[in-house]
Amino acid sequence: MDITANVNQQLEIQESKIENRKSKITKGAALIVGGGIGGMQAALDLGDSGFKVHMVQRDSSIGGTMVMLDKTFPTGDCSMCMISPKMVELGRHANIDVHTLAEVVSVEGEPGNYHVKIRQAPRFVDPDKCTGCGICEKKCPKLVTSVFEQGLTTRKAIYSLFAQAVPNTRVIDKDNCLFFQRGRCRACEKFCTSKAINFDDTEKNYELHVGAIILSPGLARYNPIKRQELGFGRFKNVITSLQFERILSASGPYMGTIKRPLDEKHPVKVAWIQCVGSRDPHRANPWCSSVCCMYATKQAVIAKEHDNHIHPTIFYMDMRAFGKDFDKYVDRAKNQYGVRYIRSMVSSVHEQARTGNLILRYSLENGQFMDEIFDMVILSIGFEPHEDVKAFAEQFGIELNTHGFAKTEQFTPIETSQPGIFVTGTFQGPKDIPETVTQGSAVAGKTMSMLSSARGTEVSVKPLPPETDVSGQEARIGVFVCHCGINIAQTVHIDQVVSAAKEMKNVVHAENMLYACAQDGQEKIKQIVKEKNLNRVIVASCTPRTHQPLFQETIRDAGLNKYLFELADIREQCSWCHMGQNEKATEKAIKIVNMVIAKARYFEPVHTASFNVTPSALVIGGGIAGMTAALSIADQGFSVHLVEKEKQLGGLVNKLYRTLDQSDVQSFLEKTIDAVEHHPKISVYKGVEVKKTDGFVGNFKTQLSNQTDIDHGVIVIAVGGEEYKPGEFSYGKHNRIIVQRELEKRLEKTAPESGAHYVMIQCVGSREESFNYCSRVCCQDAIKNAIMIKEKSPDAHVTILYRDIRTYGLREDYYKKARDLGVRFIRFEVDKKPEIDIESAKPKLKLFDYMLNREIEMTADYVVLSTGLRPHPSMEKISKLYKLTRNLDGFFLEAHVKLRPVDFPFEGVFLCGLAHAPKNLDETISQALAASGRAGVVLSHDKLSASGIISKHNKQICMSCLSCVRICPFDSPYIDETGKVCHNEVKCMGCGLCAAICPAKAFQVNNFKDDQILAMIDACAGLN
Amino acid sequence: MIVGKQKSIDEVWAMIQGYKKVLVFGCNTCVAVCHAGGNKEAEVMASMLRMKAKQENVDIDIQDSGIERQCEHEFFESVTERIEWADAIVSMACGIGVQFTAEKFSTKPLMPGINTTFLGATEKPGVWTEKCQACGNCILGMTAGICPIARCAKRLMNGPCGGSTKGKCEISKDLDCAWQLIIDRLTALNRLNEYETLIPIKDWSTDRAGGPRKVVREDVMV
Amino acid sequence: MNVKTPSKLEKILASGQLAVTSECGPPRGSDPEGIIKKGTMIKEYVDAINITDNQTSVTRLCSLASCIRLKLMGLEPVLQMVTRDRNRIALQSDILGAASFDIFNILCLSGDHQSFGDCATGQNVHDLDSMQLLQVVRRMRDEGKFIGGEEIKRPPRMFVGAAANPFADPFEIRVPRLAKKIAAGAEFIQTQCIYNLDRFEEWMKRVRDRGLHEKVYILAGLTPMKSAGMAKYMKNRVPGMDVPDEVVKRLSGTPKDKQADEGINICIESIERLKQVEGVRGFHIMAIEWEEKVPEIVQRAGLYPRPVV
Amino acid sequence: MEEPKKIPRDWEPDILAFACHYCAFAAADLAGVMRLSYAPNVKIIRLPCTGKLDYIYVLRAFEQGVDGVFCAG
Repeated sequence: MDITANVNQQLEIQESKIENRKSKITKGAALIVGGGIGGMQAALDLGDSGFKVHMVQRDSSIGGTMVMLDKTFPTGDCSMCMISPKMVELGRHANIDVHTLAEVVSVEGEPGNYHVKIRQAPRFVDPDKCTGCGICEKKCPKLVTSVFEQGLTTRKAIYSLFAQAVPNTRVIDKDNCLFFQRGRCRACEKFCTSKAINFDDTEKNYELHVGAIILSPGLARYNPIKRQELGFGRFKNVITSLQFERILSASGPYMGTIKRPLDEKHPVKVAWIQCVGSRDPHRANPWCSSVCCMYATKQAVIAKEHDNHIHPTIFYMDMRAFGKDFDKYVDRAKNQYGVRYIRSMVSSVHEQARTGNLILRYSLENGQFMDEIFDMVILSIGFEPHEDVKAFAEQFGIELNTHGFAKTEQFTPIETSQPGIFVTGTFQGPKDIPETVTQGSAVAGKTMSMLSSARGTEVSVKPLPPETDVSGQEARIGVFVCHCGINIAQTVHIDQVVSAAKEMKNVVHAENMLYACAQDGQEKIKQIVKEKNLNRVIVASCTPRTHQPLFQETIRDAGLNKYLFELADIREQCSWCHMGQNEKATEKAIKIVNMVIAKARYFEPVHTASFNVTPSALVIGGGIAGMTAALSIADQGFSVHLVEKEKQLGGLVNKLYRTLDQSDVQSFLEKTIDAVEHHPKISVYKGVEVKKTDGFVGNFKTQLSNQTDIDHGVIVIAVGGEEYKPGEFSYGKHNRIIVQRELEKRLEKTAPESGAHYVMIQCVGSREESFNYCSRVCCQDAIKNAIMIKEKSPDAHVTILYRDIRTYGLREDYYKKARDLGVRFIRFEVDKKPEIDIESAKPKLKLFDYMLNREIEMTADYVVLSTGLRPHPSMEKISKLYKLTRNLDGFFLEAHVKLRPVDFPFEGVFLCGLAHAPKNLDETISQALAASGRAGVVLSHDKLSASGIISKHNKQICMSCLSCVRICPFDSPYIDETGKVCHNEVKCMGCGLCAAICPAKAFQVNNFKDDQILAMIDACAGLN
Repeated sequence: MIVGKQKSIDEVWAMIQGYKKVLVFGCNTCVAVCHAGGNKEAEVMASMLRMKAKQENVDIDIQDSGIERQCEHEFFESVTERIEWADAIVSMACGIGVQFTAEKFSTKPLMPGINTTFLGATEKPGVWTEKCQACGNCILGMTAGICPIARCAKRLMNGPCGGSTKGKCEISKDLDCAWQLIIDRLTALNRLNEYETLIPIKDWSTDRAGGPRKVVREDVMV
Repeated sequence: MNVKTPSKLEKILASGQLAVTSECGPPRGSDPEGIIKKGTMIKEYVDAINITDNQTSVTRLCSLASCIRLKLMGLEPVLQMVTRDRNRIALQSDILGAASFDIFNILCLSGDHQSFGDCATGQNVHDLDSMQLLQVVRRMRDEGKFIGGEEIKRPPRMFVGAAANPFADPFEIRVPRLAKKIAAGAEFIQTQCIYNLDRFEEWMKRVRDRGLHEKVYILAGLTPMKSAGMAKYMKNRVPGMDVPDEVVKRLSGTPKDKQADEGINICIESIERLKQVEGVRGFHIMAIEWEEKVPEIVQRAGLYPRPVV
Repeated sequence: MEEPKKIPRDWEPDILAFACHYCAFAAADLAGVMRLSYAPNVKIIRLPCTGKLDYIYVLRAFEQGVDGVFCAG
C-alpha cells in the first residue's frame, strides 16, 4: 500500500468520526447554576463567544458573595464598583437569560444534550412593567431583618437584595408580606404607578435544553454560634467578619462609619479571631478557608483608613498570605497601618457587664496566659458547603469529596465526576475572587471546546432598519422628560423642565413621559423621531450607566445612529439627592437638561469599523500552562502555534513526579505532550523563540527565530518560571544538603533510609528581600515528601522548619496527615534562621524553638531546602517585546488583579501559569483553561468591531509630536509606515488621555469632543 | 526643533496693558510639539489672561487663534481678519514667528508669549535639551556626532577642560560633560585614536559673527 | 644647548636642571604694590613667575600689565592667557603687546567657566580653545604669521606652555590629550596640583610609554594646604581636583595650629617623591595667597639656590 | 499676599464636577440610589476617564463664573 492511500484512509476515518459526532445533537447553550462572580464570568465569556447561556440563581439578584463585600485585597478596590458594571452587562446581554428565584429540579440527558427542569418562585412584581423606582419599598410598612445586611439592619417585605441589584426589580417576601399573611395592606400595589405588582403571580415550571452544565453555587459560611466560648450570639459586640464587611460598607447599616452593634459607639481596640470554623476538625471544619487571613488584614487596614483611632489586633495560627503580592500587603498592614498580629488562638471571650467590652483570654506561644480587653471582636468565619449540598450533588449525579465539595482531580480541576458537567468557584474548594474568576473563564473554555460544533446555533441577530443619513442637517432635538412614576416628579417639576427645554435652540420637540423606559414610552419615542424628523434624542431620566444602551437601541430601531442619543441624569443625580428642595432641584434639572442639549447639538453619527479575525492562536511557552491552553483552544476548533524555547516540551513539570495527593505527574505530562504533538490543529515549534510581533487583537503577525511567519488572532503568554538555586544554608558544599526536587527524584526511585533524620527548611529564597513573596508551593512540597518518607519508612524522622505553614484550602488535610504520621514542625523567624554546621559528615543544625523558649540543636542525615519559584529569565525580553508591565518581583501584571486575572490591558493578549505568579499545578491548569476561554471569546468572532466611544485622530492637523504615543496606556497611537503618527482605533479604549495631551487637538473622543464638553460647561454656567 | 518656554502670565499681562482687543496667536509646529505655544496653549493662555483681567477688573477682550506656522506667508491668509480685529497680538511662536508676524502686520503691536530657548530634542516626555546652536559649519563628523559647541559650556573643540568630573560638567552636576560623551562614543565606535586629530580653528563667519544669515536656493524659487 | 627663545625658563629646562616656577594672582584693584611685593618675596627662589589671567573668572588687574611690572623689576614672568574673554584679534594683539616688553613665556589656557566668578551672567567668547591658541602662538613665533596668514613684522619670541590635569575625567584620554597639546605646540606643561601621587605616577608612566616626556618639559604642580578645611574644600568643591582621603585625614589629625606646617611638610614630601619620577622636569609651586611660604618650601625641598643661566 | 475676598454668609458656591464614567459618576449615582442628600449646586459632567480632563475645561468653567471645580476619578 502506498503512502497516499494510507493517508487517505486515515482521513476517511477522521471524517467519519466527525460525522458521527455531528449526528449526535449538540446544543449551543449552557446552563450555569449560581450567579456569583464565577458563574458571571463564565456566562459573559460564553455569551460573548456565540453560545446561549441560561443562568439560574436562587436569590432575587445575581452577584453572590462578592456584592456583600466592601473592598477587596490587595488593591483596596471597592467590590461593588467592580462587579456592578459586570452585572449590568450580564443583565442586558442578548445571549444570556437570567433566571432568578429559580432552582434546578431535575436533569436528564448526556453531554451536549441535557434537558433541565427549572422551578421559578413567584416574584410578585412584573419585571417588564417595573422601573425599579423603589416607591413600593418605601411605602411598605413591614420591617424584616435583612439577611443581606447580616441581621444588622432591616429591610421591607417588598425589597431588592441591594441597591445595585440585577435585575433591578423588587420582590415580595411572601412569608413576611402583610397581605399574604393577614390579607390586607397592598400598599405597594396602591403606590406603584406602573402597575407592576402582581399578587396573583405563581410558581413557574419549565424546561431548558442545553449542551453543558456549569455548577457555581458558591458556599455557605460557618455559623460561629456553634463555638459558644467565643460569645457570638451572646455578646452583641462579637460579630462575624461578614457583618463587619457590611459595617465597613458605605451602603451598609452605619453608612461606612465604624460602630459596634451594642451601643453604636466607635470602637478603639478591635480584635480579629482567625480560623473560626476552619482548621478545626473537632468542633468545625478541618480545611483552611484560604481567604480569612487576607480579608482580616484588609478589614484591619480599611478600618484604620475609616477611623484612625482604631487599634486592630489579629489573633492567628499561621499567616497564610500565599497569593500574589499578599505578603507585601501584610507587611504594609504591619508597618504602615500598625496592625498588631499575635500568633495565638483565643480560648475564650467574656463580656464586661457594664461596658459591653470583651475580655479575650489567649496563650502566648510559650504557654503564658494573657487577658486583654477589646471594644469589639470580629470572628473570621470560614467557608463551608451549603446545607443541601448532598441533594444538590445527587440532582446532577456528581460526586462530592469527603468534605462536601465537588470532587475534582488534580489534572482536571474543573471537571466533575460527570462528563459535561463542570464546576467553578468555591464549590470546588475555598478560594478567593481572582481564582474564582479564573475558574469561571476556565469552565467557559472547557464548554467552548465541548460545544464547539454548535457555536452560534442558539443565538439570533435582530434585523435593523437602515440608518438615516443626518449629515449636514441642522440639529433637530427631541427631549423626553421622564416622571419615573413619582421618583423624579415628586421632587422635580416636570412641566417646568419640559417648557424650559422647548425654549432651547434646536429643540423641536419636548414632552413628558410617565415611564420613558417602559415599552409604551419607547414606542412613543420611535414614533416622534419619525413624525418630527428628529436627528438627536435626549431622555431626561436616570443614569446613562444603566439605561443608555436601552434608549440607544430604541433610536436605532427608529433608524437613527445610536450615538445621536444622550441621557440627562435627573434622577440619581438630582431628584433622589435633593428631596424636599423642589424649586432648587427643578432648577438643577433644567440646567442638566440644558447641558445635555448643548452637548447634543454637536453630536455626529459614529460609525464603527469592523475587521476580520484570524482564527488562530500563538501560545508562547510549552510548559504545562502553554500546552493546556493550546489543547483547549485547538479543541475549540482554532489552530494553535505553540512556541517553546527549549528543545523539549514540559517546562518545570519535567522535574515533578507526584502531586500532594500522589497523582502521577510524569504520565500526565507524557499524555499531554502526546496530545499536543498529535493534535491536527496544533503546530509545535521547539527550540524556537518569538522574534517580533506586529498588529493588534484579531490580526497579529509574528516572526519566529526560525524565520517562520505566523498570522494569528490572539497571544497566550505562558513563559513559566524557574526554581531558585539556593546559595544559602551551605547548599552545594555538603552532599547531604539537597533541595526538595532532588529529594523527590530520589524518593521516586528508592525508599528513604530507615531511621534517617530528614530536616526540611522552608522559605529558602522566599519571603525576604530581595524576593519578598511567598512561592506558594513549597509548604505542600515539603509535606508531600515528608508524608512519602513516613509512609515508606515509618521509622525515618522528618522535621520541617517553617515560618508559617501555608497548606491553604483542602491541602490542610495533608498537613494534618503529616502531623498524624509524626512529622515534627518547628517554627523559626526570618531574623533567627536555623544555623547550619557542615564540619562533620552529617550536618548539624541550631535554632531557637519558640515553644520551648530556648535554643535547640539537631543532627540531620539530610537537610532538604524548600526553594522558591522565580520569574523565568525570558520574561524580561517578552515584557519588552509586548510592552507588558511586571510587578516588583518580576511577574507579569494582569489587567485587573481581581476581575481580569488572565487578561493584559492589551486586547487579545492573555496570561497563564507561573509567568503570572507562583502557583500549584492544578491552579496552573485552571488558569491555562481560563486563558483558552478568554482567547475563545476573541477567536469565535469572524469580525470584531471597534467600540464607538473611541478617540478619533485627525491626521490633517497632527504634527506627529508623539505626546499621544507616549501617554497612551493601550499603545493605540503609533508611528505608521510613512513615519507619521497614526491611530489604531481597535486598540483604543476611549479614555481620552491622548485628546487631553495633544497640543494640536488632533484627537477627539466620540461623544466627548471638546466642543461638546465646552458647550456643556458654558450651559452649566448659564450661557447657551 | 525649536524649543520654547511660556512666559509667566504676569509678564504677558504687563505687556498687553492699555490695549482693548488682544489676540493670543498660536503657532502649531515646533513650539506646539514642546507644549509651549501651539494653538491649544494659545487657548489656555487667552483663558488665563481673561481671568487675570477679571481679577484686575480691566475691560479687555482677549481671543485666541492660531495657524500652522507663523513663519510662512500662506498660512496667514485664514487669520488676517482676526489679526485686523485686534489692537495687539501676543504671538506664541518662537522669535522667528513673532518677527515674521510683526513684519507682515506693520501697524500691529506684537508681544512675545514665549521665550525661545534653543534648538533641541525631546529627551523624554516633558524634558527637552539643547543639541544645536545653528553655527552654520557643522563639525559633528569629527566629534562622534555630539556637538561640543552646543553642549560644552566653553564650546571647547579639542577636548574636555580640567573641570570634567565623573562625566559631568564643572558648572553643574546635572549637566553631562559633552566631551565625556564624545570620548565614550568614540570608544564605542573604536575610534578613540581620532581624538588626537587637532580640530582646526573654527570659521565662525557662518555663525552669528557673519551677520544675519540667509540661504538662497534658486532651484526652489517659484 | 638647543633653545628657541631667550626664555630663562627654557634655558634651565634645556640644561637638564630641575626648574621651579611659582604663580601670583594680581590684585582686584589698580594698585601694583601687591605684585611688586610678591615678586620681591620669591624672586630668589624661583626661575619664573606665572601671572594668572582673571583666575576662577573673577575680574582682576590684567595679566599682561602685571607681567610687565615683573619684567620691569627684572624678573621672568609667564603670561597666562585664557581664551574665555578675548576673541582671536584680542589674543594675538595681547601676545604682540607682551612680546614688545620681551615677555618670553606664555601659558595657553581655556579658563574657568564664567559662572564661577563675579560675572556669572556674562557671555564667554571661546573663539579659540587652548589647543588652538597654542597653535596660534607657535605659528606667530615660528612662521611669523597671523591666523589670517599675513606676515608679522617682528614675531614674538615666546616659550609656549600648556596646562594638564592628570586627574580630570575621562581618565583614558588624559594622556592622549597631553599628546594633542604637544602636537598643537606646547613646549612645557604645568600640571594641576598633585595630591594623589599614585595616580600622577600612573599618568606619568603612560606619558613615558608614549615617549611624551621626551617631547615636552613637565613641571609638577603643587599647592600647599593651609588647613584641613582647605583640603576638604579642594576635595569636594573644586572640579577636577583629586585629594585622597589620607591627605584629608592627615591634616584633620593634626592640631589646628600645626595644620599649616603639616601642609608644608606634605608639599615637601611630595616634591621629594616626584623628583624620583622619570620625566618630571621641575615644579610649579602655586601657593595661593601664601607666597611667603615659597622660599621655605624651595629651601627645604633642596631646590635652593636656583641655577644661573 | 493678596487679601482673600470676604465671603457673605448665605453664599453658596456653584460647583462643577468632572467625573469618570466608571467610578466617580457611578459613585454619584450610588449617592442617589441611597438617597443621600447634598446641596443642589453641584452639576456633573461625565468624562470617559478623568484622563480626558483638559486644562481648558477647568479654565473655561472658572471663566464662565463657576466657583469651584471638582474632578473625581
